[in-house]
Order: sequence, then C-alpha cells, then structure tokens
Amino acid sequence: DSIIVQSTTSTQNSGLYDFILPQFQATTGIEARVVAVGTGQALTNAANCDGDVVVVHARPAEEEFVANGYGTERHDLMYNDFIIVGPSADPADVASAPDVATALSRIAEAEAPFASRADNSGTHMREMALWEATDADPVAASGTWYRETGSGMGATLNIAVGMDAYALTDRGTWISFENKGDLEILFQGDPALNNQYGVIPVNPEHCPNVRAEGAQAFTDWLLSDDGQAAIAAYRVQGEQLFFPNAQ
Amino acid sequence: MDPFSSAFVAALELIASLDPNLLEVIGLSLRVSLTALALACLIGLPLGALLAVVRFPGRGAVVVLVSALMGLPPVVVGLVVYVTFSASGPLGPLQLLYTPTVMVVAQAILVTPIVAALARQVIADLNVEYDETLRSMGTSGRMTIATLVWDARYSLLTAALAGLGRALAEVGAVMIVGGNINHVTRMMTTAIALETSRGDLSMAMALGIILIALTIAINGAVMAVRNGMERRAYG
Amino acid sequence: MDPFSSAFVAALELIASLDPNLLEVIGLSLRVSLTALALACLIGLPLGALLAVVRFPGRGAVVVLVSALMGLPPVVVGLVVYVTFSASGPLGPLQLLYTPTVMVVAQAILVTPIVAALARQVIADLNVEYDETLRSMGTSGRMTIATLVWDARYSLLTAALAGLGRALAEVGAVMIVGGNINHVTRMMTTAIALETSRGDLSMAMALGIILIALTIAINGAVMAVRNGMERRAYG
Amino acid sequence: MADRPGSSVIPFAPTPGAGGELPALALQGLVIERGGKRLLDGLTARLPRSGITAVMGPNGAGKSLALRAIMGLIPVNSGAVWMHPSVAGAVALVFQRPVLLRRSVRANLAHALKVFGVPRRERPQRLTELIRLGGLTNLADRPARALSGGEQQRVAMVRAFAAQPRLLLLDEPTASLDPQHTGAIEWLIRTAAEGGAKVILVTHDNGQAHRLADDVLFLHHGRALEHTSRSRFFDRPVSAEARAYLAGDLLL
Amino acid sequence: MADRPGSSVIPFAPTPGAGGELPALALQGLVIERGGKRLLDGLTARLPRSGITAVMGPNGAGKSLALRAIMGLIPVNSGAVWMHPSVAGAVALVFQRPVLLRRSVRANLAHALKVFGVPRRERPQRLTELIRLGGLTNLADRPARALSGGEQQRVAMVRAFAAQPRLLLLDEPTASLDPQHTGAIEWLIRTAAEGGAKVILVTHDNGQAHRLADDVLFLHHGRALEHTSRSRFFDRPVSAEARAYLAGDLLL
Ligand SMILES: Nc1ncnc2c1ncn2[C@@H]1O[C@H](COP(=O)(O)OP(=O)(O)OP(=O)(O)O)[C@@H](O)[C@H]1O
Ligand SMILES: Nc1ncnc2c1ncn2[C@@H]1O[C@H](COP(=O)(O)OP(=O)(O)OP(=O)(O)O)[C@@H](O)[C@H]1O
Ligand SMILES: [Mg+2]
Ligand SMILES: [Mg+2]
Repeated sequence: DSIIVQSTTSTQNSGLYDFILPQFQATTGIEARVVAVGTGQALTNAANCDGDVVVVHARPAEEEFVANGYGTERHDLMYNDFIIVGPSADPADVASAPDVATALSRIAEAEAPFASRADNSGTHMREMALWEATDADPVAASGTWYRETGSGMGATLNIAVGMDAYALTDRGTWISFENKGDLEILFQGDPALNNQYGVIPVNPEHCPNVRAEGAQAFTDWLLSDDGQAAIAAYRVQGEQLFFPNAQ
Repeated sequence: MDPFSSAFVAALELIASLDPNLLEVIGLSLRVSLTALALACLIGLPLGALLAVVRFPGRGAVVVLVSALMGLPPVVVGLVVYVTFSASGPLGPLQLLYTPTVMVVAQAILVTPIVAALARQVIADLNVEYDETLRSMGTSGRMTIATLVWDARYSLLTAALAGLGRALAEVGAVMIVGGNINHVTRMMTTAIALETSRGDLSMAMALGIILIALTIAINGAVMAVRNGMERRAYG
Repeated sequence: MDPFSSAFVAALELIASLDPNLLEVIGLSLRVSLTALALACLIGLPLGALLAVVRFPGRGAVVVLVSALMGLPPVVVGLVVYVTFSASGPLGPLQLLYTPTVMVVAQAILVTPIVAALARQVIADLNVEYDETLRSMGTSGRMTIATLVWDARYSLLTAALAGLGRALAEVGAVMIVGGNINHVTRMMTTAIALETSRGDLSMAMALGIILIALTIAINGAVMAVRNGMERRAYG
Repeated sequence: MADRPGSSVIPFAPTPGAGGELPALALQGLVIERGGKRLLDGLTARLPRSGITAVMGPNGAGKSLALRAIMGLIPVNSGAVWMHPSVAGAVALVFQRPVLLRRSVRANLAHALKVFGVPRRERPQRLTELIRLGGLTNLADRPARALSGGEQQRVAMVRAFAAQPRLLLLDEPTASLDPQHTGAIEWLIRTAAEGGAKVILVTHDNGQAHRLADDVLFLHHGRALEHTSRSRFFDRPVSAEARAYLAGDLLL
Repeated sequence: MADRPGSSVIPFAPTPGAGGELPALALQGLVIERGGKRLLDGLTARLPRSGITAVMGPNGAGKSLALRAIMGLIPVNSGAVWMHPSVAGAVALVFQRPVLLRRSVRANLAHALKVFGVPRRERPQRLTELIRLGGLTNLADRPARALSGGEQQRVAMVRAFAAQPRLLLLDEPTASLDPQHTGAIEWLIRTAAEGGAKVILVTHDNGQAHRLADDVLFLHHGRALEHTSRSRFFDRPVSAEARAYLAGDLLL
C-alpha cells in the first residue's frame, strides 16, 4: 500500500522525510512516496490528481487550493522560520538591522547582490510580501543587483554562494545545506519571518482515483502526537529544523 | 582538499562500500535507459532507414522534423508525458505516473529521434552505394531496409551509443514523470540533481563520476564486442 | 480546454505579442547554443577525423572515451564548470560565473564529444573508401583530414545538428553555471524549467513549443541550404 | 527501391518487325539530360527477340546509362522503354563496377536467392550451383569486398544468374578477367543465350563481340548510330563514327 | 595516412644485376597472410631500372596486392621491398578500381597537384595540361563520380601523372577503355617510360603486353613463377602455369 506525497523541496532536501517516513510506515504499513517539487508545481500536480496529499508552505495558495475543492482541509503541521543569509563581510550591514524591512531596504540601497528564487514558491511569495513592506522595487532592478534565479532553494543558495549574494531561505534548508561557502546567517528572528507548513489531503470528490484512506492516515499520523514528536525529534548537527504546531 | 579530489574520494568510498542504495539507483538507471534505448532502436532504425531509402511526398519535411526532434527539450517531453499520464490526462487510468515504466516512455521519446536521424544519415550514405544494385535486383522495401541496416550495423552502433548517452545523462524528463521517489524512481541523474540542490556538491560529483565510469564501461564493452565481430567477419 | 490546446494558444499569444522578454530569452538561447556548437565543431570535427584516420597506441581507448562522453550528464558538467569558475575555484578570478560566456563553455563541453564521436564514425566510413587512395598519394595528415572533412561535409551536418539539438535542449548545465538569472542568463530551457516549477505547465509547454518550432526552423533552413548546395554540386 | 525493374516501362506498342516478331526490348527516343547536357539523345532501338546483342561505342557514349534506363534505375526526361512480356520481370543487370554486399561471397549469393524469391529449401542447392558456376569454391567464405577485381566481377556475374533472368544486361562483364575466366564467362553467356535468354552485352573487346554477338548496336553521343548484324558491323560499318571507332581513331 | 609511400621500405641491399645495374625495385620474399591463407607467398623479384614491366597472371594471383605492398599500403607478414633511390618518393599507383573524390574532375586534379606539393602559381597551367592529357576538356566541370567507367579511369590515370612519378604502378589502366582511348593511354605510358620513368603495368590484355612490355613478370598463387623478356614469355614460357595461362586453359 502506498500513497504519493506532493511536497515542497525544503522538507525533502533537509532529510526530514528520510527520518519520519520509516516510522510512519512501521505504524501504518503504508509507504509514502515523496515527489519533491516547488510549492507551485506541487499544488498543480495535486490539482491534476497526481498526488494523494500535499505538504507545502504558502498559506494563501494552500487556502485557494482548498477553496477550489482540490483539497479537503488544510491543517497547520509545523513551522520554522526564514532567515537572510549573505556574505560574512555583510556589505549592506544587514546584521544590525532592527527588522527585516530595514534589512531588505539596506540591501536595496547598497545594491548588494541578492539572489531571489523568483519561482512562485512559498519562499518566493514570502520574499515578495516582505519587499512589499519596503520602499524598494527589486523587480525593476532585475538583472542588476537583484538576481532572479528562477530556481529551487538549493540551486538559489548555490548561486548565492557563487556570487557572494544575499538570499532569503528557510532555516531547514540552510542547516542541512552543505555548500555554505562564505555565507552565514545575517538576519533572523523577526516575527514576519515565520514559516508555516501545512498538510492537505487531496479531495476524493475532485479526484476519484485518490487513495483517500492512506492520505487521511498520513495526515492523521503527522498531526498525531507520534507524528509531531517525530518531527520535533529530527535534528541536523544538533539543531532542530522543524517545530510541530498542529492544533 | 579541493572539491574535485574530495568528489573522487567520495566516489571511491561509495563504490567500495557497495552501498545497496547506490546499487539500486544504478540498477534503475540502467534498466530504464537500456529499455528506452531498445525501444528507440526498434522504432528509430527502421524509421531512419525508411527515410533514407523511400522517396515519398513530404519526405524532406519528415527528415527535417526528425532531425529537429533531436533537440527535444527533456523538460518539455517530461511535461507532455506528465500531462498525458497524469490522473487527469488521457492515459491517467493506466496509473503509470511516477513509475519506471513512464520514465522509459519519456526517455524513448527523447532518444528515438536521435537514433532515427543518425541512422538515416548512416544508411543514406551506404545507400548511395547500394541503391542501384538493390533496385536492379527488384529488392522489396522491407528487404532493402533489412539489408542496409544489417550491412551498416557497425556504424549504426554509434547512433545507438549516442542515444544511450542521451538517455543515461538525461534528468529533466525522468525527474518530472518519475518524481525522483526514493527507492522507486530515483535514478543516477535525479540523485545527482537532488544532491546538488542539497548543496552536497562532492556527493553529486561523486555520483556523476560513477555514472560516467559506468557509461565508459558500457561503451568499452560495446566497442570490444564490435571490434571482435568485425575482425571475425573481415578476418 | 485541455492542456495541450491551452499550451498552443499560449504559445501563439506569446509569439503574437512579440514579448520583448521572450525575444531576449530566445536571443540568448540562440547565441549561447550556436556559439557552443561552433566551438564544439572547431574541436570535434578535427578530433573526430583524427580518431578516424590516425592509428596510434591508445586510440581505441580514446574512441571509447569520446563515445562515452556523449553521455556526459549535464548536471555534472554544470557542477564541474561551476566549481572551476566559482569565486573559490581555480578560474574564479575571471569572474565569469553566471555569465553567458560560462554557459557557452559548459555547453561546448557537452556538445564536443557528440560532434567528435559522430564525426569519427562518418569520416571512418568515408575513409574506408578514401584511405588507400589518399595514402598512395602521400597525402599529409593535415591534408587527409581536410579532404575527408570536406568530402563528408553533408553527412557531418547531421552530426552538427545532433550537437545543436543537445545544446538547445539542454538545461542542467546552463542552469547551474548560468543561474537562470532573469535578463542575464535566462534561456529558453531554463525559463521552461522555471515555469514548470511554478506549476504553470501551459506556459512551460508554450515555451517548449516555441523552442521546438525554432529548432525545426533552424534544421529546415540548414537542410534547404544543404540540398541546394548538393544539387548544385552534383547537378 | 520503389520501382521494380520494368515497372517504369511506359506502354508504347512497338510494331512487329520482319516475320511479325515482336522485339525483346524496344527503346523509343530515350532522352536523359543532366546539367544541361544531353547524355542520351533520343536513343531508339529494337533488339531482336533472342540471341546476344553487343552494345559498343566510345567511353561516355551512354552505354551504361542506357542499361540503367532500361532497368528503370534512373529517370528519363522523355522517351519510352518497352519489354516483351516474356522477359519483363525477369531482367538482371551486371554493373560495370559491381557492388557486393559487406558479407561473405556465400552470403551475397544467398541474399540474392532470397531477394529473387527462391523458396528456402531450394536455396542450398542453387547456392552450391552458383558457387561452382563462378569458380568460387575456394573463395566462398571470404568477405566479398576483399576479393580481387576479377573475382568480384565473377561473383556479380553469378549473382545475376541467381535470378534465372530472361533478359540479361551485362556491362563489360569480363573487363578485369584473365583470359581463362573470360573464356568461362563467355561460355556462361553463350549457354544462357542458347537457353533462350536475351543477352545485351556492353563490351569494348572487339574479339569478344566477334565471338559472341549476333548483332551489334553502336552508340555515339547518346544516339544509336548503327544497328546491324555482327558481320556487317565489323566488315562494312556504315557510319563514319563506327568506321573510325573500329579503325581505332580518336573520336573526341 | 601515416606511412608515406616508400616509408615502410625495409632496407635490404639487393645485389647489382647484370652490368652492375641496381634494379628499380626489388621484392624479397614478400608474404601476406589473411584469414589463414597465403595471399602473397614469398614473392621475390628484381625489376629492371627502366622500361615497362608487365605483371600478368590469373585473377587472384596477387598482382594488385603486390602493388599495394610496394606502396606500403598494406602490412606484410614478412619480406622486404627495396626501391632505387632515384624512384623512391616519386611513386604513383593507379588502382584497378580508382576512387575519385566527391568533387568535379577539375577539383580532383587540383587536389592532387596540391597534395603533390606543386607550387600554387604553377598549378593552373599544370591543371590545363593534365585535363588535355586525359582528353577531359569537355568533362572538367562534371562531378567526377558521375563519369562513365572509362572516363573515371582516365581521370585516375592523369591524376597519377600529376605527381610526375619516377615509378608508375598501373593496375589494369585500360580495362574499361574503348580502343581509341586505350591507344591514347598506351601512348601516355610509352611516353612516360621513354621519359625515364619506370612503369609496372598489370594487364590481362596479351595484346597490350605485347605492344608495351619490355619484360613480363608472371604471378601465380602469390609467387613469381616467371620473369623474362616479353618475347621469351610469349614465345617460350617455361612454367607449366604460364603455358596454360597463355593457352587460355583454366587454372583453378
Ligand atoms: N549523373 C550524371 N551526371 C552527369 N553526367 C553523367 C551522369 N551519369 C553519366 N553521365 C555522363 O553521361 C555520359 C555517358 O555515361 P555512360 O556511363 O553511359 O558511358 P558509357 O558509354 O558506359 O562509357 P564507358 O565505356 O566509359 O563505360 C558520360 O559522359 C558521363 O560522364
Ligand atoms: N583483405 C583481404 N582479405 C582476404 N583476402 C584478400 C584480401 N585482399 C586480397 N585478398 C585475396 O588475395 C588474392 C589476391 O588478390 P589480388 O587483388 O592481388 O588479385 P589480382 O592478382 O589483382 O587479381 P585480379 O586479376 O582479379 O585483379 C585474391 O584471392 C583475393 O581474394
Ligand atoms: Mg559504361
Ligand atoms: Mg587486381
């Protein structure tokens, strides 16, 4: 028995699934097969009925997905936070910024290289929302200091390393990312940087082929005490990557 | 240690450990790509021969098309196959998405034009010599194609090896239709892409080194067999 | 509307709108891939001819290697070039990472073995006929290669077109070394990958359709010119 | 491929000749132009129903082109070819420069037997026969394209015989043969003609034409300048060109 | 490529012959084996310094192989080839089945002049000369491979002359020529020999050997069975094989 999980990449790249899925399978006997793609592609694939359950991190898009009848119900699953990484020399002096809006404004003013995923992923949508709160218009500067990579988080971080650029990333990806080069965390902690993951079973009324029972079992297990404990127990280099917060 | 050396060390360690995961991934790569190549040859060789031999209206256009399709972008092929085999697509009921079978389909689509276009050229070149002789004998179309393919077999191997190279190296299409699911549809190239996006460049390059070594081994074996056969035939 | 029709409509709309972004992306694709192909032919054609003609110890191994390198995984090439040109790499000081120049380098690495291996086969096949004649005339090595390449030029076009197809369709390497940066290094294939990961499959397929149409147009133009020349030559 | 020999025949009805006999083959105003040059320039001829017709003429006269046009191997610009129903469909051509397949001699002949539709169980015996006929016993397992020039010509010759042709077009079939094999092949040709097959033999060898031909068709610049019996041709040629050809003068 | 003609010459010192003259070419026990068969079986011969040597023998005797071995085109299993210093490096071979480049006749000859190192400004004049020599004026701009058999043979012949060879190896150079062109080419060969070039002429045409040869080398099964003056060879052949060859008997 198996189900397909359409998932964002950060959860896969960080190794979370390799840690928790064996526990899930041991408990329920169900094999969860993860297809890790961008949030946008994950939701599209699921809307095409090519998945049984979705794990992503872009709340507005998730709610629209449910409102369209593609998913049954959205549940908060876990969170971590976004951080701004950049070259250790910190030419835009981001580290001392009081809040994320100031941090981004300084990057724009300094015209320091900034690598944006620009791929409509959850991370990118959040980044755009954060720029909204500043005076800067980074997209107008695209191709100069603002680099729209159109790539996944890992690829974008590789690019940021390659060009000594700033980037917004989720903490899970960052901790498990192995090609950090000269980059380090320069800004973190602003409440606006909260990164909430949700889980949504695909709606069997929209997709008759969906393995609804398995999907529900997966969702239930993730939201259960066992699942939440498993998520909390996952660490990389001693650090906890995801903080369960199912209601 | 510079990144290249560390990649080499990692590659050697991986091989030495005979990591079952690695073997599984290598096995799937070989299985999918060789099956796709077999399909591509089954269609591409006769098709190439046909285009080389038979004159029909619109043949020039087909030749251009096949030649152009050597440049099919893997991602586009992946998408088209995805849309076709997606649950909401026409072949959705087959439930083949995210299985090795559909990866074979995607790679066969990518590789068939390569085999066909290269075979067409090889066979057309041979047919410059054979054409009048075979026609003067009243050779049937089917027999003409069989004769040309057989007599050009050593040259056609290069076309097949080009196709195999494309299949083994390709990632865009299998990533989309296979989903790179661990233990199910993870191949060498999708594993490399995954390690790259995780920033583990050494591991990615190590896997790359192993993949290239594998490709060299296959090519070497094919060439050795071919040379042996050629020598025996023309002793 | 099913996904294929909507992709077609989107493609037509894109073309009709003469979107400057689209033109920029198409322009970069052509510029990078054609330059890479030119480089690959410059190296690959003589190399292929050399391997076809000159007997030297270890030649068999080189032939196998070149043939195997047709299967170089783009992602691996991308990584190697990335590591080489990254700020901390040996060629970092050139500051070429994330520029079209380095994309040309990566694609040339991918395409050269394809051109060389296919050229080797074509020229070896021709040399079966020419070998003794040219040797009996005491033809120098350089002149032998020039003669064979020239007389095989129409067949070698297919090798070049195979290389062009690979370059135009390739995404893995240019994505890594170019970074798919909007207005700087975004090509057709990286744009398609982006639209795919955004889940905008229609747009991705529309771009794919345009890219394939472009490839068909190039192939058609090349074949037309070739047929014209061949007809004039053999009138 | 595509056109089988004889399939491009344009139906025109040749009038019966002396004695009401229809010709084996009739060519009606064949024209072939390439690059603005008339290579065949209205070639017209009626070849008698039986016997050996020698086709002679200087290099470039169009002898080989004519044979290829008869086989339907090259498109003609105008004109027509008519074949007697008793020979159409059983025509074999031995090229001036025969092309053998990249296989052993035996496999070449086996391939021909297969192409000519010989039933599978008859093939081994026919194969042995052909090998003997060509004096190829010691060469049967050699790669055909490694054979000497004369050996290849003999393979091509018996390959044509595999078709049991009723019309045999031979383009200088003994040009690279030694005197012994020339004799053997001439015997084969004569035997075929005596067996009822019509033979058209292109040759530059006056002696051979003397020995074998019943009638001679003389081509020059793509036209039939003379078509007459062997003895008349050699003894009393009519055209200035044929006289010059036989005298060995240069005709450029 | 790789080996230039003559470069595979193994230095062995032939003893001077009658009159203290060194031969133009000496073959010492040449052996070529393929697939377990001895194709050349200890071929030994000394060809006189000047004049025309006819090489005769049945199909498959090894005539063409011997020429290719002399040019260093094929590896020999044992034996040696020695060339007189005055000819080594100026050798040309006309193959039995000449291969012309996929270019016009003119471009083929221009290519040869270039390969043979003729200075660029001398080439146009030499080119015109060669075209005239081969009687190719009307054919110069045709694609060479579309020419008739005899026309191609003439192009190959004058292409060899582009090298101004001192040793000319000709493999049945008039096999597909008409009598007129045969005469013209024989004149060319005689002129070359009179100009001091050594000519080795493989031919099946007894008449031609009679007309041209000074001496005859008779090959059989890869060995030189007889090497003697023309008149002796035709009038009083010594070996049973040569007698049989001349008598036209089959030697299989
Ligand atoms: N495809 C072609 N294009 C141009 N010219 C051609 C073509 N084929 C043949 N020719 C020319 O047509 C003429 C007749 O050629 P053909 O081969 O019939 O001569 P032939 O009579 O057989 O001469 P030979 O005795 O030398 O074999 C020649 O001058 C030849 O150059
Ligand atoms: N590469 C090869 N492999 C096997 N056998 C070969 C090869 N080359 C030549 N032979 C054989 O060697 C023998 C001599 O060949 P060669 O071409 O020298 O004959 P030839 O005397 O020139 O005959 P011809 O008069 O027919 O031209 C032939 O029996 C031929 O089949
Ligand atoms: Mg002819
Ligand atoms: Mg010979």
